[in-house]
Amino acid sequence: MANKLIGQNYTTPDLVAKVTGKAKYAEDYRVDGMLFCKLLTSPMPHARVKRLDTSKALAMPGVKAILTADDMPGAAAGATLGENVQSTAQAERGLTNEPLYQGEPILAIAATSELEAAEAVEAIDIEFEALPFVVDPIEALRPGSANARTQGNVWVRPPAPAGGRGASGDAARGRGAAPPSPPPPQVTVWKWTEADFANAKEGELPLGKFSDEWSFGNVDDGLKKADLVLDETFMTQSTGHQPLETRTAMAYWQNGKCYLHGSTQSTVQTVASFARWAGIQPNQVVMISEYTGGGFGSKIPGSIFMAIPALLSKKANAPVMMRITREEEHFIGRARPGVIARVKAGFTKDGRITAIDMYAICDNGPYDAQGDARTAGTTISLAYQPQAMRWRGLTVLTNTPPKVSQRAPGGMQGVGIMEPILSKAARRLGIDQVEIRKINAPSGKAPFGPTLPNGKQAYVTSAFVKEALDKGRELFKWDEKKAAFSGKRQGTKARGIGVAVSPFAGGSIGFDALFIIKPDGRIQIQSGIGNLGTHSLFDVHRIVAEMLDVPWEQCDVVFGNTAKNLPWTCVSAGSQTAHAMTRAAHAASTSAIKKLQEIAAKSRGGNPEAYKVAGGKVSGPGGSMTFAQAAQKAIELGGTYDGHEVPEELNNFTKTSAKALAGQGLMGVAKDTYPRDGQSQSYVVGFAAVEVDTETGAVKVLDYTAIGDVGRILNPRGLKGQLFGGSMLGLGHAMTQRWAYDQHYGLALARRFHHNRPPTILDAPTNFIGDAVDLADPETPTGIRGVGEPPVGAAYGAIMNAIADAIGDDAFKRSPVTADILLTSLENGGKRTHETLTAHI
Amino acid sequence: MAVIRDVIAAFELFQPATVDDAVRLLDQHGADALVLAGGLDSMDWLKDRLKRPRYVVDLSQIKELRGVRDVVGGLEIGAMTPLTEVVRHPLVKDRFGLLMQAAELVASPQIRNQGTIGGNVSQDTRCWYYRGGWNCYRAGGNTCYADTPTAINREHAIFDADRCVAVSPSDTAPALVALDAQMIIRNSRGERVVPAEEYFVGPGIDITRMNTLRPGDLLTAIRIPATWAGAQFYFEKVRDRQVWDFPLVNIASAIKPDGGNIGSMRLVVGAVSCVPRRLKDVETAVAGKPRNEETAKMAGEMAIQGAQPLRYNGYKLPLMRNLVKRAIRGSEGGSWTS
Amino acid sequence: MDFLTWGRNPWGEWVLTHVSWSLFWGSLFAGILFLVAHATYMFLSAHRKRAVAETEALEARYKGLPNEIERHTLVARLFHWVMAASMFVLLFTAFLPIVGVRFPWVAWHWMAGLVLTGSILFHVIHASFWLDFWSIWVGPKDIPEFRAEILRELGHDVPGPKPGKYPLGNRLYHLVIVVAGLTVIASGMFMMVRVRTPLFTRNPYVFSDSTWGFTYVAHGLAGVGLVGLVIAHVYFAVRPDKWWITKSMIFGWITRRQYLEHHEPSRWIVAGGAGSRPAKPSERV
Amino acid sequence: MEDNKMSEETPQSASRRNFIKGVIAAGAVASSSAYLFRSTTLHGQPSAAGAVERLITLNVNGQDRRIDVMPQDTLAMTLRYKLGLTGTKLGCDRAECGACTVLVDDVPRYSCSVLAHTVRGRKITTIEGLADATTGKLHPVQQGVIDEQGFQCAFCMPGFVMATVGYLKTNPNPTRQELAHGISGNLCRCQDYDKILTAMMRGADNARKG
Repeated sequence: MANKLIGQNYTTPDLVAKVTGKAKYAEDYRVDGMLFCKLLTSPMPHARVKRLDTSKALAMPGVKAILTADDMPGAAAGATLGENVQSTAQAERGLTNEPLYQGEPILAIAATSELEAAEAVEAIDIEFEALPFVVDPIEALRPGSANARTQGNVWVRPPAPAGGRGASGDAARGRGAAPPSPPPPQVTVWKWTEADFANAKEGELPLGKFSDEWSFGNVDDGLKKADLVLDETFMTQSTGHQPLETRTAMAYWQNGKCYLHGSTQSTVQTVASFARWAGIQPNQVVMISEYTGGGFGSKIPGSIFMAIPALLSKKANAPVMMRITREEEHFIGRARPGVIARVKAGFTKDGRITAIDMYAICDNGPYDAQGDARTAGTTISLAYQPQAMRWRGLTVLTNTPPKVSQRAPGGMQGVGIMEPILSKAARRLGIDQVEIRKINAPSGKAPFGPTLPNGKQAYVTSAFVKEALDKGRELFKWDEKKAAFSGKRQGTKARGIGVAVSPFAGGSIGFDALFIIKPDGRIQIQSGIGNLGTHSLFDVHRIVAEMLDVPWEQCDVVFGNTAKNLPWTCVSAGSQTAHAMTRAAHAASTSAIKKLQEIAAKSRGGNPEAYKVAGGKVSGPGGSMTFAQAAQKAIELGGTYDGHEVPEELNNFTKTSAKALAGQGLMGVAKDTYPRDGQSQSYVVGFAAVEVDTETGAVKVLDYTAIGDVGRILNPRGLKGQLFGGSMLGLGHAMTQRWAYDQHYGLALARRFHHNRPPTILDAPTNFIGDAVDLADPETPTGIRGVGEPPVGAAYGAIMNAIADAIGDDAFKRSPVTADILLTSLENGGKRTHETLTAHI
Repeated sequence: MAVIRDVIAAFELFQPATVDDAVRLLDQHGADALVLAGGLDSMDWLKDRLKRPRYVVDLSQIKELRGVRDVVGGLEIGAMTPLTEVVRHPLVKDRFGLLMQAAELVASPQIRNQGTIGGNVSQDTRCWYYRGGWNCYRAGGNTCYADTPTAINREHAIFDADRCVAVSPSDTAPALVALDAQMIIRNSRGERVVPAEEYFVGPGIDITRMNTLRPGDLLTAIRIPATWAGAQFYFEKVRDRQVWDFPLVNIASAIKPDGGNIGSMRLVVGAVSCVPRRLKDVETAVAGKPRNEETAKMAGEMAIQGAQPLRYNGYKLPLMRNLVKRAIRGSEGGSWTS
Repeated sequence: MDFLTWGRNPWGEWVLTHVSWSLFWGSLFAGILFLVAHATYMFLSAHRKRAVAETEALEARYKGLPNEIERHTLVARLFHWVMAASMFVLLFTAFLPIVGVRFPWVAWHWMAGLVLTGSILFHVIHASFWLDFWSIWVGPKDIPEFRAEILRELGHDVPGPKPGKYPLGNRLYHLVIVVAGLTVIASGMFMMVRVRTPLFTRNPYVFSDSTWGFTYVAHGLAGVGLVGLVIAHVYFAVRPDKWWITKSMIFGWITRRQYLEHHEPSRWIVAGGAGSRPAKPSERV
Repeated sequence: MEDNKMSEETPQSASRRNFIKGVIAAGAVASSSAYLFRSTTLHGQPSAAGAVERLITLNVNGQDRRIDVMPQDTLAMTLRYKLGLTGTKLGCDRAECGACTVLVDDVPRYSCSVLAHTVRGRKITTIEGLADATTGKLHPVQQGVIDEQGFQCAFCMPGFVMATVGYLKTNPNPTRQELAHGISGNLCRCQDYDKILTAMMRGADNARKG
């Protein structure tokens, strides 16, 4: 593949619409007769609707329809909601009569104005019966404590089948490699004993019984032979995704089809999940989402609440706009589960990790089981390549907003839990921080995760972490800064530096691509990728222009509306897209080139292989043909050339689209069937320099450098943007973002941005460097992997390490590391005084 | 009870053009009327539907309430003067740099463009129980939810809590108290002048209000006397985020030197109690002392005597102590030169 | 008029918060109304006293009595005034803020409450072991006297003895005060865990929201009741025809003549008098 | 561009006509665009001195627009639902995120927290009013975004651009740090602040070059 487009900067074709305000997000659509809907949400963390009388509200002026839980389709076990979401019988249904968290929607009212809808909601006669609740995962394990659901307090999964990673986020690792679905997990009552709690020292995670376990190697031996063993407990916080666009949706029905204007990360993949949530057939769904104001994992296949305007619209026989407020978004907008972990890690005196024994609790929220605690373990096993590792975990239900994958789900938490331990070990052993990471870095086909039934571990496609560490060390001026800053003070300011290694899944396989070379010579590329801001919607299709050797300006990308005949596409999540869809684009381009060659050979004579596609033409011994001519010829030839016949292995979704588009030109369509040895993982190493004000506890990030090992660079500005944005999310977790719950009532106190504190532009590092090693992944034809997730953990770990470097290893055992935590530790001789095991404070 | 947000209940809006008209309207409608200055605090209450006034009196059209005027070496600042105008005004910068610094650290640029100095000093507390609509003392109920064994009260008071543990969130308030400002208040009975220090009231006095404004009252201007013009000022605000955040603790001080020593001093700390806390004892104790580390240490320790921390706000003691030290020093205490 | 104030708890459930403060005005008004009505009545109607001749006859008969008859011991008087002072502090700190006089009242209120509680405790013990405990209580046996007193108040000449140490009205008042006082003290003691004191860790969660609601209502009802009761008490204390009692609460004694004029010596036996038993060194308040 | 075309194909076009109808028939209730209208509170006559009328004139992007606005309607909702200017976004509706930033007399304000009535007679500029109305030439700051491929999901972009345009009026030649402070009232959740600042600096540069 040439390098005219790949690795070059360009302007995405949607940018003018965005910068002029013409780009339409879900709330920007208007339809004649549009009603507005407001939600009645639960005032309690766990309750049952005891009495509900809607008659007064229904009689109010302007009120058109009321939707209650009875109108929602039931949740079925084992149903797959899009690629990433597996349903259980205990899954949420959008509206409920037994709310499991404060803010969970109970009913919705559509009226001609929002004010009327609001007043009708207030006029609803409803009474709740308060049920026992728990908002703290450790509290939920105490003997005699309340359970978040009437059925129990812990998700218990059957043992993970071959291939290991049962976590929902792990599906991102590739369809080809995905294990068969395990039987659905069950909610049961699971408590630790008083003795378990008594045996743990203050601030230590008690080691009661755990339901989940995996391992490789001999952990006990590893710890025994270690020269240094550290035993640390750390709490990572739960945080809302808080995309700037809330999950507003508008729906109407036309000719038996539901037109849904929603906010989703993935266009094509949302059809099935939405259909499932709304209880309709996928072919009844037209999903329109041209622009999405961020998702970060919270809108992977849209949102279950999209079913509300859809069903209300049907009931009211009018379009319904459901504007979601920021406060509602706090509750229904999904969150990253906090993970509380205890890690015992053994080190040789040379810094090699002999063994890791990890115990992890996932603060799961009330609904579907999240794999973050488990992924935290596998991430650690990959990033630091311990010689042996055992992971034990519990997925604990709490009456807090539902959790779901958030940018680097589990990966970020794993890095944050392990990095401070590694830093402490390096300081104890007198080894340079970069060195100890290189000593333990993954390389080549690095193994990770549990021992599989075949006696081996899974392994990655490639890893160039040492190269990334070297590059970062140089660009960050690590050695220079180490001499100047590390642990040094001037006046009241202490400085420190830190480095962290963060891997995460970097791509899936097996999807389809579809484009048409039109008789006017333009290339119309059909895309099912969501436009959520990653630019991958356009980036990946530049492969087509690159391979067909046409100017990018000659391509038109069709996206954002599933009525427009789109191919089967991966979810726009988990850093999959750049990898998966460049492979598919590569396959489709290859098929188009072959067709061009064949058409040229047919038209001009000679052997197809003798024809070359270049400069917008296909040329060979018999002369050349323009793409326009070839497209015209393809239509004449029909069959595979214009899409009337398509490869059998294509997904049905793609087949339907191809059928609709057949006859319009030369069709490039293919499924990615390229082989792949190993699982695609991307890596980012982060380097941070911070300054801690020892009199206030305030922290400033001075410099930050992120270096990716993310395959070939696809779009340099996009790469840098992903590195910076992901790093800022990590910075937010390290320094500012939090939840707060009143434990007595189980109610959220932090509901606003200034409570939850997503970082601002002035919290950003003063100097930022973002770059990548630009080494191709050997297991994908394009050499490209995803980049979205791993920067998060890198910054999270590196910034916390830098703070510890400035003021000591034992100053904090939870994040965010805020001024109060640091100041009280400094007052206490560098030892933490804060609570470690209480969540949401 | 349904929690509906961001749909403002209907009200009748008045936009008087003069203070007299405004006062008349307020007199007429009393407690049924809500006064809208910059509106940033009020909008929250309206959008949360926790306040549903019948009448809203918007002051934005009253020109006489806006502007900075020179008053014999001091300044009179119209209550409706936006913070940005205060920050940029050359006389504020020349004479009362303390107020400029404080105003510049308020929230965000857009808020400073809209929020007024009168609104900033008079804003309600940000206790998240109270603002979340919990029926606490301040809201007319009979308990404080922030002062319980399990409450999350990291941002709450360490001094003078009287049932309610909310704190004053304003950045300009401590500066104005330090500058010995006077609040000019109008109502239908006439005008009264209240020293800034007495403008703010604690929960013991009135648990439902943060200041002496009663229904019908209108804060029209803030007068800063020449007394502390050009003094040596120190202002610092410690917050979790560098934009749009209320102070964990802030400090405002003014020192008139006497040779190398502190001649006289005004020292006020915000966000540690329901009112800006003026440290008179410390002011007296440091008078005549040199501005050195020893004085700073003494002042810092003295400042936090009698503080009563809650479960999660113990850090405010060392924080306040250290900020007092810095105010005495006049600096953060050295920074990296490299 | 609503007698109770309701509020939402954080879960949105209705809970009692306290009594309506309009009840305070009601109690105040009732107290004043009673005062005016009684004063008017007393002014208009002739007040019934023991006839002079009769009194003088008694005086001749009880010559052995000292000139100053101890009515309230020092301890009893101290108790009374401490209790009165704390009660006034309690009422003023409770209700002045409601009428708009604003000051930091809470610390004064709970400290006065503790003083009141302490004094009442002392009083209960003192009265139980050192005084004639039953002399202050009313019972079914007092019904005829009650009837007679009412009739006398209405101007009828009803035969029957004068009261002992405590007239029936006094005893009834005591009973009501006991009920109101104990309610206000018991509820107030619980409520102290809701304010910050050096004594307990503040913890409003020892009771449920609705239990607290009842506690507040009880405290409020008893409190506003005390307003009227205290007004009535003060009124009687300052009435010229009752000064002799008020004085006795200050100095401890009444004159022999007052004793004989207002009391039935057989029902309040004083040492040196006609009684069959010697009086104890101290007597009931 | 491709996406513009697609946006306009969607069925919202009917509503544009509709709200204009609503504006003309100001006071008439119950049209679909009568968002927040209430028949009961319609009052033609001011009831007291200083009481506002509902029919007001707003000067938006250089045009006087006569519209029916309820006293409690915010400028953001008015722009979005009465004037069809949906480029102004609502991210929090609480003056915390800046997505709704517009210029009022050239000063950046959170339009979600401004009552429409309070800006009568003021000059309001939204993202739609930046480009040259006749030539369609982008504003220099908009061009800066194009030049640097600024922003990711871009939901925050209109607010950032308006905040920058407003800030540059007071300081046309800012340092990177100054501009960061100037636009610090805007939140980006993709948090691509570095590239945003680069794009905005490029915009400042473009503006200076004219």
